[in-house]
Amino acid sequence: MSSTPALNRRSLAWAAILLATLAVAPLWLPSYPLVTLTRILVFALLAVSLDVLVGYTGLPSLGHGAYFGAGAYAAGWVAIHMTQSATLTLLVASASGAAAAAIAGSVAVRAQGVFFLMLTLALGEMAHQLAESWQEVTGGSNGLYGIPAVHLGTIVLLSARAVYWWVLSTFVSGVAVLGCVAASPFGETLRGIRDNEGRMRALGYRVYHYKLAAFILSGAFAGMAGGLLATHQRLVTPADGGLGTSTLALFAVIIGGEASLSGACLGAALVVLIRDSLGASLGGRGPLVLGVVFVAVVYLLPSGLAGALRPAWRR
Amino acid sequence: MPDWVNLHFVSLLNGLAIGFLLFILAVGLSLVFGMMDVLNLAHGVLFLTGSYVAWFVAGPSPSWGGFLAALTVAALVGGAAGALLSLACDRLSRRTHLAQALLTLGVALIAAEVLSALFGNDVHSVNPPEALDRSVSVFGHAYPLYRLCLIAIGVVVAGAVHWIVERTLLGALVRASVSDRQMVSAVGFDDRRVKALVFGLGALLASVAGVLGAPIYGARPGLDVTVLILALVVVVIGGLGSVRGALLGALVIGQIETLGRALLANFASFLLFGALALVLILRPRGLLAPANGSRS
Amino acid sequence: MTIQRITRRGILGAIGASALAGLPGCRSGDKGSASEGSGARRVKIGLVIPQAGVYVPLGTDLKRGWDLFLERHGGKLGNHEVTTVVADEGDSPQSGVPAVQKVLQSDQVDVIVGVVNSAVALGSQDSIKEAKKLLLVANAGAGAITGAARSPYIWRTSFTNAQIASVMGQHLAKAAAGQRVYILAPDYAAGTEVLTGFRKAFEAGGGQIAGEAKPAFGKTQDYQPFLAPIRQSGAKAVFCFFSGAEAVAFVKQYHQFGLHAELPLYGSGFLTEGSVLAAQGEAALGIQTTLHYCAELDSPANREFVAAYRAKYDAVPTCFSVQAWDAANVLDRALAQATALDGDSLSKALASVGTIENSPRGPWSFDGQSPRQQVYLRKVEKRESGYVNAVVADLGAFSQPA
Amino acid sequence: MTTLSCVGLCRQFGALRAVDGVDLVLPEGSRHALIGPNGAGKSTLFRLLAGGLRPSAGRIFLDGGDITHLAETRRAQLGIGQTFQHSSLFLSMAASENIRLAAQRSLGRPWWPLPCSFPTVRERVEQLLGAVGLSGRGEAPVASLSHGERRQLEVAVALATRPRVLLLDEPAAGLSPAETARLSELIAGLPRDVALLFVEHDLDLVFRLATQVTVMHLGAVLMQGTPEEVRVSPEVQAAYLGTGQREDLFLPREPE
Repeated sequence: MSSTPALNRRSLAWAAILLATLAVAPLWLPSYPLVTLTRILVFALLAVSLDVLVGYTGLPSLGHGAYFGAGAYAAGWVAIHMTQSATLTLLVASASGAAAAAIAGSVAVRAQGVFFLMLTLALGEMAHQLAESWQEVTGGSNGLYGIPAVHLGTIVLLSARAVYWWVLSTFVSGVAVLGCVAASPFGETLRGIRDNEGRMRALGYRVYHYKLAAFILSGAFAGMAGGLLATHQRLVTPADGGLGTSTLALFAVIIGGEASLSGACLGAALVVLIRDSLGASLGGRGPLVLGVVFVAVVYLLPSGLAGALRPAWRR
Repeated sequence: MPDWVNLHFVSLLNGLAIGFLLFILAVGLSLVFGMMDVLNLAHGVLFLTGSYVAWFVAGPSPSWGGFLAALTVAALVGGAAGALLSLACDRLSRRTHLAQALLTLGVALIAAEVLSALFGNDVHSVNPPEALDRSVSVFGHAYPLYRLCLIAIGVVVAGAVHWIVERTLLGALVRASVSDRQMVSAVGFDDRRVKALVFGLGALLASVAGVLGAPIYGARPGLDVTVLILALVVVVIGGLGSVRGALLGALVIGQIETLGRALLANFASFLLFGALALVLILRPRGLLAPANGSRS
Repeated sequence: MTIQRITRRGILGAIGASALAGLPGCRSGDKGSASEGSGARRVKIGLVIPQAGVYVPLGTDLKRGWDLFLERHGGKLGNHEVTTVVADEGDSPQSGVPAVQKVLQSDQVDVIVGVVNSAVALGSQDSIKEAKKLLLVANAGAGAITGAARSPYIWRTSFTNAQIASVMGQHLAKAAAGQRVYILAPDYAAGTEVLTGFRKAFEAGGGQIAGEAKPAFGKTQDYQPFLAPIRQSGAKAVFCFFSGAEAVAFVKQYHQFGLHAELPLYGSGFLTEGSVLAAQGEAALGIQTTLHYCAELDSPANREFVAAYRAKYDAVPTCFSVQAWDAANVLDRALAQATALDGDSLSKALASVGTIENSPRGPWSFDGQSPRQQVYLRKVEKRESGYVNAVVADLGAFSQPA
Repeated sequence: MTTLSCVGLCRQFGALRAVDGVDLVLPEGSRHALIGPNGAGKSTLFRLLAGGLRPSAGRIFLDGGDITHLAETRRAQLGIGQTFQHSSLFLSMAASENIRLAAQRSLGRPWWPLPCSFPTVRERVEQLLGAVGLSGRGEAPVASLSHGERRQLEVAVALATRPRVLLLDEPAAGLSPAETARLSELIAGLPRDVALLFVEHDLDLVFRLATQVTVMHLGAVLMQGTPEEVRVSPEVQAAYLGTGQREDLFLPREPE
C-alpha cells in the first residue's frame, strides 16, 4: 500500500463527494432504504474500528463484536435508566467499549497470530454468554428492548431522518479521527509493528503497550458504533455482540482491503446490503449469496474492494 | 472404586467418547493448519456432510451394511472435497492467512446452504446400528454400547494416524512441511500433491467423524458452526500441527464438555471458552506446541 | 412456547435470515395502503415468519395455517380483499426486527401477523407503536409481550410460556403427589419463564422440586452430564422444556441412558410437537405433555380443520398452524366490524370479538390481549400411522398467569 | 570509560555450546571486528549482547550497569543499536519511512495520535539517506529496493536511533565493491564516541577499519588483538584453513 495513507488530495475529493451525497440522502430516499443505510453506517464504523486492529496493527480479532455489544448495552441501559442525552449515551458507549477492550486486550495482546485470533474468539464468546445470562441488566436472550429515543438538545431523535443524520455525523467524525490517527506517528508505529514486530522491539519500541493502546482505541470506537446501534435500533440482543457480528466485521475488513479505512466501509456496506436487502429477496438464501461473494472477492480482487478502486501504482 | 469416581463414572467415560470423536474431527484441521497455515473454516461443514450422508445412506435406524456404506461414501466425499479445497487454497498461497480463511468461509456458507436445500431444515436423527443400539452395564452404570464402540474406534484411528504421521513417508513429509515448507519443495517433492493428500485425509476424517457423530448429534442446520468452534478450540489448546496435541486437546475438551458441565452446571455455558482463554493465557502456543513452535 | 432459541449459527448461520421475503404471487412495489380500493374494501397484511434458519419448520406451519384459512374464505377477511406480503423473520432479532420495519415502512401494510421469536416481538414494539399498526403475534410466548411490556397495538393468538408450564405444574402436584420432581430447561429467557411458571404452580399444589438444571442454550448437544445428577437427586419424575433439535437430542439420550424406565418424563407440549416427534420415534413413547392444542382433539371444528389441512398439505397440523389459523379467524371477525384499518380501531374491534367458538383448539377468548384457552394433557402413543400425541384429558381453561 | 562488556558469556542449545565463556570489552569509540569461520557463534554472541537471546551463563555490563536480564527493548532504549544478517525492514513502507520510524522513537514522539512531522526527525532522515548513499531513493518502497540498497538501509535504520553501541552483523554481505567502499567511508565517519562491534567476512574491510579484532572458533575466543597480530597468527590460519592436509576437510579419515 502506498506510503501516505489515503489523505492525499484525490481521495479527499472523493470523500467530499461521497459525504455530500450521503448528507442529502434522506431528502430523496424512502424510509426503509434509509433505515438500511443507517444500519450500514453503524456496521461500517464497527468495521473501521476493527481495521485499526486488523489492517494497521496486524492483529486479526474474531471477538470484536463484544466491545460493540458492550457499547450498545451500556448506551441502552443508560438511556432507559439515567439520561436520554444522545451525546452522553454515546460517551458512555465508547467508554464501556474501551473498558471492555482494556480488560480483554491486556490478556489477548500477549498472544500471536492464530492464538490471538482464538483468544479473542474465546473472550468474545464469554462476553456473549454474559449478555445471555446476566438477565437483570441485559435482558438475557430476549435482549434489552424498549430503549427510549435519545435527544440532542431539544431535538428528539425519533424519525428515521433524525436518527440517520445523527448516525452519519458520528460516523464521519469517528472515521475522520481514526483516519488522523492512522496517518499520525502513532499510526505509523502500529504499521511498523504489523510489518516487523521483531525489528520494532530491536529499535526500542515497547510493542506490548502500543498493541494494547491500539486494542483499546479500536474497542472505544467499536463501543461508539454500539451506542449508535442502541440509538438506531432501540433494541440490543446478545447476537449483536456475538460471533456472527464479529465474523462479519472481520471479513468486511478483509473484503474491503486491509489497512484502508475506506475499504472497510465498502466491505461493510457490501456485507450488510447482502445480508439485509439483497439476501432477503431470495427467500432466505442470504448466506449462499454471501458465500459466493466471499469466494469471488478473494479470487478476483486480491487487494480488496479499495484496491480495485485505487490505481495500480499506488497499491 | 473411590466414591467420587463412582459418582461421576459415567461422565468420565462419556468424556472419553466425546473426546475421541472430537479427535477424529480435529486431527485433520490441526495437521492442515500446522502444515499449510490454512485456517479451514469449512471443516465444520465437512462434518455436517458426513452426518447428512449417514442419515441419507444409512437411514434413521441403519443396519451394519447401511452404516458401513455411509462410512465409505462419507470418506470418498470428504476426501474429494478436501483435495479440491486444498487446490483452491493453493491458488492463494501467496496471500495472507485471512484471505485463505475467507475462501474457506465462503465455501462453508455455500455448502451449508446447499445441504439445507438438499435435506431441508428439519432435525434428522440417526440411531446407532441395531446391534449397538442398547445400553450395557459398565461397573454397574448404564452406558450406551455405541459410545463404548466410539471410544474403541477413536483409539484405533488415533493409532492409525499416529502411525501414518510417525512411520510413513507421507507422515515424514507432513512433519517436514510443518517445520519448513520451502525446504520440502526445494528437496523435490511436489508441494501441491502433498498438501492435497493431507487436506484430503483431514477432510476424510472429518466426514467420517460426521457419520460416527450422527447417532449422538444428529444432522441439523447450524451443527456445522458448533462443531467448527469445538474443533478450533481442540486444535488450539493442543498446539497446532501435532497429532499428540490434537489428541490431548480433544480429550481435555471432551472432559470439559461432559465432566465440567456435570460439576459446574450453572457455569456450563462459560466452561468451553473459559478453558480456552485460560490455556492461551498460560501457554500462548497451546499445551503441546511442537518443539520448534510452528510459525503461526 | 417461544421457540425463541437463538441457535446462534455463529459464523455461518447468523449471517442468514434475510429480511425481505420474496413476494409470492402478489403485486410488488410499495403502493400506499390499499384500503381505498374501488368499491370492494382491501387490506394489506404483512406475514412475518422465518424462511431461513432453524425455525423454518415453524414458519412453514404458520404460513400453511394462514393460507388455508384465506383459501377457505375466498381470500377475504371480514369482506376485505386480502393481500399478503411475506417477510422472512430469520432466526434472530438481527434479521427479524428489520423484517418488521420493512413491511411497515416499505410495504405500508395495515396489519402484521406472525413473529416466532420473542426478542423480535419485544424489539419491534417501538416501530409498531410509532406506525400505530396492529401486530397479531402468532407464536412468540414471552409473558412480557402482553404483560409488563404491554402495548395496545400488540395482541397474541398463541400462548405464554408460563401458561402452558403452570398447567402441568398444577396437574403433577395432584397426579404425582408426594413425589419429588427434577426440572430442566435451556438457559435462556423462555426456559427461565417455563421453569418459574411450573415451579410456582407445582409448589402451590404441595409439590417438591428435587433439583434443577439449565443446560447452555444452543450449545448443548450431549445431555449426559445433566442426566447423571437426576438419578442422584432421588427424584421420582422429570419435567423439562426443550424444542427443535434440543428436544430430539434430550429425549433420545434420556432413552439411551435408560432413565425412561425409572423416571416418567413430563414436559411442555413443544417437547413432542410436530416434526420433532417423528425424529424422536420410539424414545418419545409415553411422554406426557400439556399444550393448548392437539391434532387428535375429537371436536367437529378440529376434525374438519385436520382433514382440510391434510388434504391440502398431506401433513398433520401443529399448534403453530392453529395459531396462524386463529389469527386469520379473529381478524376476519374484527375486520367485519372495524370502521378503519389503523391500530386503534382494530384493537377496539378485537376487544369486542368475544369467544372464538369455532377454533380447532376449542373455544377461547382474549383475556388481556392474550388467549384464555383450554389446555390439554397429552401422551405419546404409537399408532399404525406413526407416533402421535393422544389426548388424555382437558385440564380446563387457563389465562396468562400474572 | 568502558561502554559494553561481557564476562564468561555462555549459551547452550542442548549439548551444543554455541557461545562458550566469551569475555569481551568494547570501550567508547572502539572499532572492534569479530571474525571466525561459519558456525563459530558470532551471530549468537551478537543476539546475546543485543538481548534477543537469554544467556545460559555469564554477565553483560553497559556503562558498568548489569544488563544481563534486561529485555531487548530496554537495551535498545539504553543505546544499543543493531542490524540483522538477513535484512529485517518494514516492507510495506518507503525507505524514508523506515528510517523515520526508527528515528522517531528517540527524536520524535512515536505515540503522538495526530498527523504531524517532527523537523528534527526529517533532517535526520535526509542526512542518513545521504550518508548511506540512498539520497535519491527515499520515496521508493522497500519492496522495490535491490539487495545492496536494503543492506545500506539496514545500517541507516540502525544509526537513526543515535546508538552509543552499534552491532553490525555482516553489513557488507552482498554489496558491490563500490557500495562496500561507501560503507567503509560511512563507518570511518562514525562519531568518535560510538562503540562499534561488527561481524564481517570481507577481511580487507576488517583490516582497514578495525582497531581491535577478536577471532572466534567453535564458540570460544581463539585470539584477541590488533589486526596485524591476528593476520600473522598461525592458530587463526589453522582455524580458517584447517590443519595440515587439505584432504582432512573433505575425506573421512580412515580409522587408525
